[in-house]
Amino acid sequence: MLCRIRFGGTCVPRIVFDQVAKSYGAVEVLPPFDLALDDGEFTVLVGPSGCGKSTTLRMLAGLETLSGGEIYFDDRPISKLDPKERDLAMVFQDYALYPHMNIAKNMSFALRLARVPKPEIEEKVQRVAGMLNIAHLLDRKPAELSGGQRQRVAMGRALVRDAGTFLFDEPLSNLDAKLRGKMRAELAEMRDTIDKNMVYVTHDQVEAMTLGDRIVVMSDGFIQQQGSPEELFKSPANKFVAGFIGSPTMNFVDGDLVEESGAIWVRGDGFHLPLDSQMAARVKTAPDKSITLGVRPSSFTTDLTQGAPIELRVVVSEYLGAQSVLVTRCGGVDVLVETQSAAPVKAGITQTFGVLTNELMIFDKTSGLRL
Amino acid sequence: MLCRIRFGGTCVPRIVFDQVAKSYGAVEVLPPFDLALDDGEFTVLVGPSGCGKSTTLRMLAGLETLSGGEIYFDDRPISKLDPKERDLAMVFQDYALYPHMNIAKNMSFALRLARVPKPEIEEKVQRVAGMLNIAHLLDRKPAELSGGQRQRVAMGRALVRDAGTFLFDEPLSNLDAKLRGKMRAELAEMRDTIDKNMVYVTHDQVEAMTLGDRIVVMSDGFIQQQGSPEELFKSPANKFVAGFIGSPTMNFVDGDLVEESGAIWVRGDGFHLPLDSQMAARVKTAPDKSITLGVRPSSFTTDLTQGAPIELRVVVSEYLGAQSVLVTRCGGVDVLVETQSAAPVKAGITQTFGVLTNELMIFDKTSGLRL
Amino acid sequence: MSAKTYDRQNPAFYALLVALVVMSVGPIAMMLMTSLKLNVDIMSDTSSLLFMPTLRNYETALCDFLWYEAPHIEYCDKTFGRALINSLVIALVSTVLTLVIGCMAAYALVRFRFMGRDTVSLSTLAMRMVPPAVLLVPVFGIWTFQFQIDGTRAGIILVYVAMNLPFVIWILQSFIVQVPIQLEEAARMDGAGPFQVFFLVVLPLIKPGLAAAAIFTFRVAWNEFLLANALADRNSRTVPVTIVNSITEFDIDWGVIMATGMLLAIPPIIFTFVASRQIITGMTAGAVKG
Amino acid sequence: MQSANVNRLTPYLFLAPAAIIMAIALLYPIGYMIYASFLDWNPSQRIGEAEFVGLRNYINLLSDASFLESFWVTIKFAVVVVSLEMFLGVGLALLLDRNIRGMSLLRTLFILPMMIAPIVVGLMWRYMYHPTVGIFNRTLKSMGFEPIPWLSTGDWAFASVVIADVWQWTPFIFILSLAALQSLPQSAMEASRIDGATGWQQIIYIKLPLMLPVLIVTLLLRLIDAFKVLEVILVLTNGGPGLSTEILSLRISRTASEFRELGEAAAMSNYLLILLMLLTFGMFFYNKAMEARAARLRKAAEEDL
Amino acid sequence: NPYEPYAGTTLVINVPAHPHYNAMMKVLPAFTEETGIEVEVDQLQYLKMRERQTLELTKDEGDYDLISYVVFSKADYVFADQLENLARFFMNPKLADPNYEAEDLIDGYVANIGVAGGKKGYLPGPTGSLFGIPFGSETSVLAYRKDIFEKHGIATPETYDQLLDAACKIPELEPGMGGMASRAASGHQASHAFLLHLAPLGGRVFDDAWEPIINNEAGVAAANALKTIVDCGPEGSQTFGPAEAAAAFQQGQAAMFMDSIAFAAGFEDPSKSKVVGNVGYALHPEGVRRGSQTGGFGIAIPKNAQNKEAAFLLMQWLTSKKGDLMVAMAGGNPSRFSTYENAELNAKYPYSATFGEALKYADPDWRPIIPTWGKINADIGTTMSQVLTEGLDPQEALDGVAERARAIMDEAGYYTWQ
Ligand SMILES: Nc1ncnc2c1ncn2[C@@H]1O[C@H](COP(=O)(O)OP(=O)(O)OP(=O)(O)O)[C@@H](O)[C@H]1O
Ligand SMILES: Nc1ncnc2c1ncn2[C@@H]1O[C@H](COP(=O)(O)OP(=O)(O)OP(=O)(O)O)[C@@H](O)[C@H]1O
Ligand SMILES: [Mg+2]
Ligand SMILES: [Mg+2]
Repeated sequence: MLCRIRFGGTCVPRIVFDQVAKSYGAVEVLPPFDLALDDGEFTVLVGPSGCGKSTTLRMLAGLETLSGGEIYFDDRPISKLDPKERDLAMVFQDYALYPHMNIAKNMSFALRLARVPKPEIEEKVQRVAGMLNIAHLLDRKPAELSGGQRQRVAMGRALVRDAGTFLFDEPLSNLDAKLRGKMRAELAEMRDTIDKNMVYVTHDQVEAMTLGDRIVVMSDGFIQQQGSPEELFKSPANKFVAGFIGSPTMNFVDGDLVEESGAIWVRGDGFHLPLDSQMAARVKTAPDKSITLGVRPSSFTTDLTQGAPIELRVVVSEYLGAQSVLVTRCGGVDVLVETQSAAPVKAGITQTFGVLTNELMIFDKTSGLRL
Repeated sequence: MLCRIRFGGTCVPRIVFDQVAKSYGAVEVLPPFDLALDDGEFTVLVGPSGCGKSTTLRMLAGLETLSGGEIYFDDRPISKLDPKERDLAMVFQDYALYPHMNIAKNMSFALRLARVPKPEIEEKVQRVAGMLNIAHLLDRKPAELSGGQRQRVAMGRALVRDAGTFLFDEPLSNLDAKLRGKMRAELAEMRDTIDKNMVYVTHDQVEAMTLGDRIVVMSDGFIQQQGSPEELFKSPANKFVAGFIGSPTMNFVDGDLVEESGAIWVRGDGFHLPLDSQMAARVKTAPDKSITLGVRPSSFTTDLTQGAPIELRVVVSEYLGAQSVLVTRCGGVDVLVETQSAAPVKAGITQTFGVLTNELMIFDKTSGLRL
Repeated sequence: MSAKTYDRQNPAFYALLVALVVMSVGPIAMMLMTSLKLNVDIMSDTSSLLFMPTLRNYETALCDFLWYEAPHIEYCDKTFGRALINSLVIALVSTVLTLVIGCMAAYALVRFRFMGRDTVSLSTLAMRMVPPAVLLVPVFGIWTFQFQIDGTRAGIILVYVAMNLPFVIWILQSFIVQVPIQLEEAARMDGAGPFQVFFLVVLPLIKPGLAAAAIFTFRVAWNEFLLANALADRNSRTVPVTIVNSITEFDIDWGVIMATGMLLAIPPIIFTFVASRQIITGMTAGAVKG
Repeated sequence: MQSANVNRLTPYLFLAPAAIIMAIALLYPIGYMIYASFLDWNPSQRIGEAEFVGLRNYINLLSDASFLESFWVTIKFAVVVVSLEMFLGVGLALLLDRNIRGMSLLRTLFILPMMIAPIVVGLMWRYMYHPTVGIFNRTLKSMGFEPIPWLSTGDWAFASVVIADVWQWTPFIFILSLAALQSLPQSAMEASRIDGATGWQQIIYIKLPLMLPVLIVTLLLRLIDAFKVLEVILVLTNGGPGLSTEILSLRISRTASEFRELGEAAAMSNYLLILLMLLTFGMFFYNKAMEARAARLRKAAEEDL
Repeated sequence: NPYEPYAGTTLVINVPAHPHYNAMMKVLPAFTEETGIEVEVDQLQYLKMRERQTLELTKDEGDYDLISYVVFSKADYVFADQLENLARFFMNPKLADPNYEAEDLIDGYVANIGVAGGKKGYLPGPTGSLFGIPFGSETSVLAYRKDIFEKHGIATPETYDQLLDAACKIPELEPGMGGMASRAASGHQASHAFLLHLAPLGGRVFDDAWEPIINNEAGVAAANALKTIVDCGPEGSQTFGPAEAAAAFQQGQAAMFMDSIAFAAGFEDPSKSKVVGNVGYALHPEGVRRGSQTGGFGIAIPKNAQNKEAAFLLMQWLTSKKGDLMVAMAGGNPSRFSTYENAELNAKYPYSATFGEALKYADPDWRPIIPTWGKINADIGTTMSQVLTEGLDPQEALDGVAERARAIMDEAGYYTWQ
């Protein structure tokens, strides 16, 4: 096999999607798209439910035929190759465990097929099972496990393998926070220590942000933006990405750009905020003065010494432990505000918050593109 | 049917588990436990994967026989009743969609069985499908949906119903943040507007904290604590609950209580922190001076004017958008520290943080109970 | 769902397939050919491929339905048409009954734990082991003297249903086991009673098994001879009985027998064709996660 | 409380129609048949007129060389035929378990042999086995080989009967295996492809084990039916030459109709029944024992933890 | 008019699928026209017919008014008291036709098919009485290829020696052609073929005291004769049933065929036969005596019949001189001497005279018609098949048969009085 980079006998190819498309009969799920995943990179696919993440992964795995285009592993077209020739390990969104094998057998199946020596199999399974806290379940059949345990088995089945590319389809969705944290750390370690391709589908902000070298944001089959986590958070290409990345989600309020006393302000129903000079420079050329303003909930502060003041009526206060999220009203729209629980805010009152104006984002109202 | 409270024809019973237990053959999954869910209450079951949440729910639903004890609906034993006589709607963790029916049929199955008039069915299905963003999929079979779409159908199947008790088993685990937020809001509205029993299994902090009137924390089949979200966060009964609630998870470090210069201090490997007076009073009577200290990641601050100083070596810095989580070393243990991304901290350096000592928690080392 | 995609196969596969088809269908092709020959050609040892095809044998078999007078037919058995209708009624009714009843019993045996379950299950199987030859006389006696349904279609249907039930019960059991139990649970939560669960959820999902069982049941009911011969009277006689009874040992009329055999095979072939379309993949796809 | 009763009655409600029908139309005659095995009964008599002879029929049979011979032939026949059919039928199903054009036509083609009336099948094979005009010998001769005495020596006759039976009944296994195959969870199949299983490995490790419940039942049913094969052999060889193809069911049927000894025929079929029951019980309890063993092992493993 | 009271009655009769009864069917309309009695025919393959009758006759009210039965059913039906004694009807002046001429019926047939209760129970004698009338009776004749015999100058075999001689000479003279096509398939067919030779060669299955003597010299001779015939017969003869044997002859694969006269029609049918016109018919050759087989069918009135009188009228009509001739002209097998002598018939079927002659030697006792016969017959059949295919020694084989037959007879009580 053509292979530019090798690690311990496996090949870690550069994966390129070239005008790949997918339709189910008349339903076009993925219009033709390009995507390049560098070798050894940890790529995270995020996007709303039903946007085509699993389909992309399954096409990469060879489980779904392409309706158009071609996938290349190091410039070699692979769409005719069988999954097993692509040297992949995969965690299925719906687990796809072998119902007739116990957990140990499920996890070791690929190794046994590859004729890995018994003791080695044994050792790997034990290690991974230990890592996933399922070592005590190795003799059970999948039907005798809880949902989260099944998901861990699905994960384990991939992790015991030594493939060149790992595909994870929402592998942690049914795990509790603690375990998920642990798994995330393990994956991060894997990412950093062994050089493999990993493609990871998730809808979890934290996972995407912490694990991804590169994040691909998809929506309705289209790739909206790709880049490093920080890029996406700090400079989202459009309103969709801005709204999708970050939790709680960014607030969008319509407003107008007005020039007042030399500075540029955004004025809308119930607010009137100055833009900082950098931003002001950028929006100066905007053709349309009527824009959408994006404010992250974390851009608000109760410390009025910071930021521009804004008056909001607090409707609900959701207690989340260290933070609280306030649902407030600004003019006619709901605005989420994140505050430290240490400085509690009561629901029902109107209070003035500070807005960190350097964190504001301005979007074109029609195209949604960030200005 | 005996029924204390009625809403629109359905009965919303008070549910009492009395010494209910469950074993699968020789495997004891749930040792006998008691639990009372007040009528009209929104109860959230949380706990690590495999702790018995689904089993509890399934026993309540009548899908699993009890190995002991009895469940009462308004003092009426129901363990002999068929599921359909218990007037429940349920979202299954593994969806359990009818593969041979399209989505509309799946959602309307219960209503059709109940001989609800056609137009009413139509209307309900449309409404719920709209709410779940699956209105365009009504003609598809489950096999033609994405994972998250299936989960929404499972959810929809319960929501169209007008049952007295709703059981949700991790109903949002496969949805993206935005949708989950929306669904959470819908559920919160349901909770507040219509008076139904809701029992909700989740592993998601945010869901548990935002939705639950009462949260039941389980571990290994035992109920560790139950109470309002705030109670659990502020006064966890033991180390397990403290570690489980809150994200990122609480840090635990072993230390000793020492009395110095009139105050009580906790000293351990690499730290030396004073307790505030309230806490000091409580731990005074502790039989064992060797304890475990709990510090939430959010209890650290970079603002050294607040809290007691502590020196930590930053190992990894995880960027999460507005916040960053730092993995630091304190003596031999990892300690998570949450900071505002606005004040970035580089990995690899050693830095002094402040600890908000009023948020510290002290646990008995052997029993794990909070002092 | 317009253009179905098909997997590409390698040529060896097709070669093998052709060989297998020849093996499987070859004898039937022989039969067809024979049915188109005159007896004098059938038994001659000259080449079997060169002959004048003739429809004479079919005319003989179907003399009842001919709108013209075939010159070679001296005597016409007027009962073929009636027998055909009997066969169709008996085979269809007994297939449907057997499937429904058997399926219900299989479901009970799989999904419910109750006293004597294994016993019931095993004794069901035991009943299938008895050769019809020994049952013939008792069945005839009971049907005639006790139930007084000898000579009726109902009587034959009854015995076919009973005879096929063990088979259907056992085979469907193994298919029902594979239906994800979660679906039944979901239906119960949705307020379905046991019968609704069964008919609305389980039954549609075991279509492949049902189809296979149906094909076999139909086949038995269609071709059965021994009991039909004993129980049927002239009016309720089925086609196989009619055929067998037209075979004399003086002169096996190969052509006519093969022609009748071909005709006899048509209904079950149609049935198979229809039923085997129900044997489709992925009945339970997308149902549960796990 | 009424509902609880309904609950407990449900399985019986489901079973009732089948139970009633089988009881009156199968069990009852079988009861007669078992009773008949203690009688000296000829079919011209009504059962009440027959003479009670106790175990005589059973004892006589034990010393009846022909019966013992055909018992042996039966077992040989059943084992050979069923193994061949299982092998071919399952193989064929695996071969055809793919997504190709004209599948349902192909399937129907392969099921065809089962659909031809047995008597016609028998005649057709007899014609094909015909020493001079049969297609086999004719082909052999035209290719310059010695003709084969298909039906006229014991061993060949046995082989011929086996071939005809395999031809006719492989579709039975085929169709049930196919149905089983198509009911398998597709996701497990996908997983195995990712895990690197070749086609064969997929068959051996995934498909066959998952089909096993159906296969076992199919095997059992086919085995039972193989013990009951009658028409084709009757037409082909009538048990000959000698007793080389006289399987028990043929002998039973001849005893009942030709020898007119219903009692003895019943006793014979009871022997057959006993044999089959032993087989079934054997399989059943072996299964149970394996399950129990697995459970025990698991328990032991759990206790170790 | 004797038929008057029964006009309008519908009779249901059960007959075998057999050329004779096909012929009968053609004349039934004449009966209906003459008498006003309708007839419905239920035709079954003859073994199935026997099975069906066995069951049918146990009913209280049977479906059939008149049945045709195979010879060897006689013992069973009579023993089970299921047939009407015909004396009842012949005594009734309103029913019995004074011109019936019973003495014209071929006596061998009447003895073989119709009478029971006399000597040995299944043959006539001072205690015997009539239960059925032969209708569709057959005997064995030798059919041979005139052309082949002429070509090689072989004389028509008169004796068994000549027969066997000819049988083995022909394959040498005519390569690819067998001597004689014979039944030989395991079971009933092999037994039938063996018994075909047993009687002329002087053998019997039992002596008068029911002791098996099948294994005496005559028996061995018969077995050897059969073996010779099969060995010299056409290829694959070991498995022939009557149909294949006849087909072999029809196709010119054998030069001789010795079996029932019922096959003759087929040899003369060009749609089936390639030897039309070349077949000669001769008497069953003589061994130590002449003894052709008797067989075929009789008709009788079941005890549980619904219309016995009308059934008798039909029976009488069919077996009357007129009826017999009509059926014969339609292709049936006559049961009356006068019919065989009928010029018209001989003109249509030239072989009729030979057949009539053969009938004179018909041996009613060529096999016992007793209830245990089925089992013994099957045993003979399997054993003979072993002789033919597996090289079992005839003497040894027949000794075994005799021993087992004795046991069967013993169990059935035949030696109770010894
Ligand atoms: N059939 C069974 N036999 C033995 N143990 C079982 C069986 N089913 C479930 N268990 C065990 O019971 C425990 C509780 O399972 P349950 O499904 O209730 O967990 P859960 O709390 O819902 O977990 P998750 O969050 O992973 O869904 C698990 O440890 C599981 O392994
Ligand atoms: N067989 C099919 N026929 C038609 N449409 C399909 C089929 N399978 C999937 N789809 C559609 O394709 C789209 C993409 O599905 P995919 O499974 O890739 O989504 P996803 O991004 O993985 O979503 P999720 O987060 O919910 O798992 C969905 O809208 C789905 O409805
Ligand atoms: Mg997906
Ligand atoms: Mg669960």
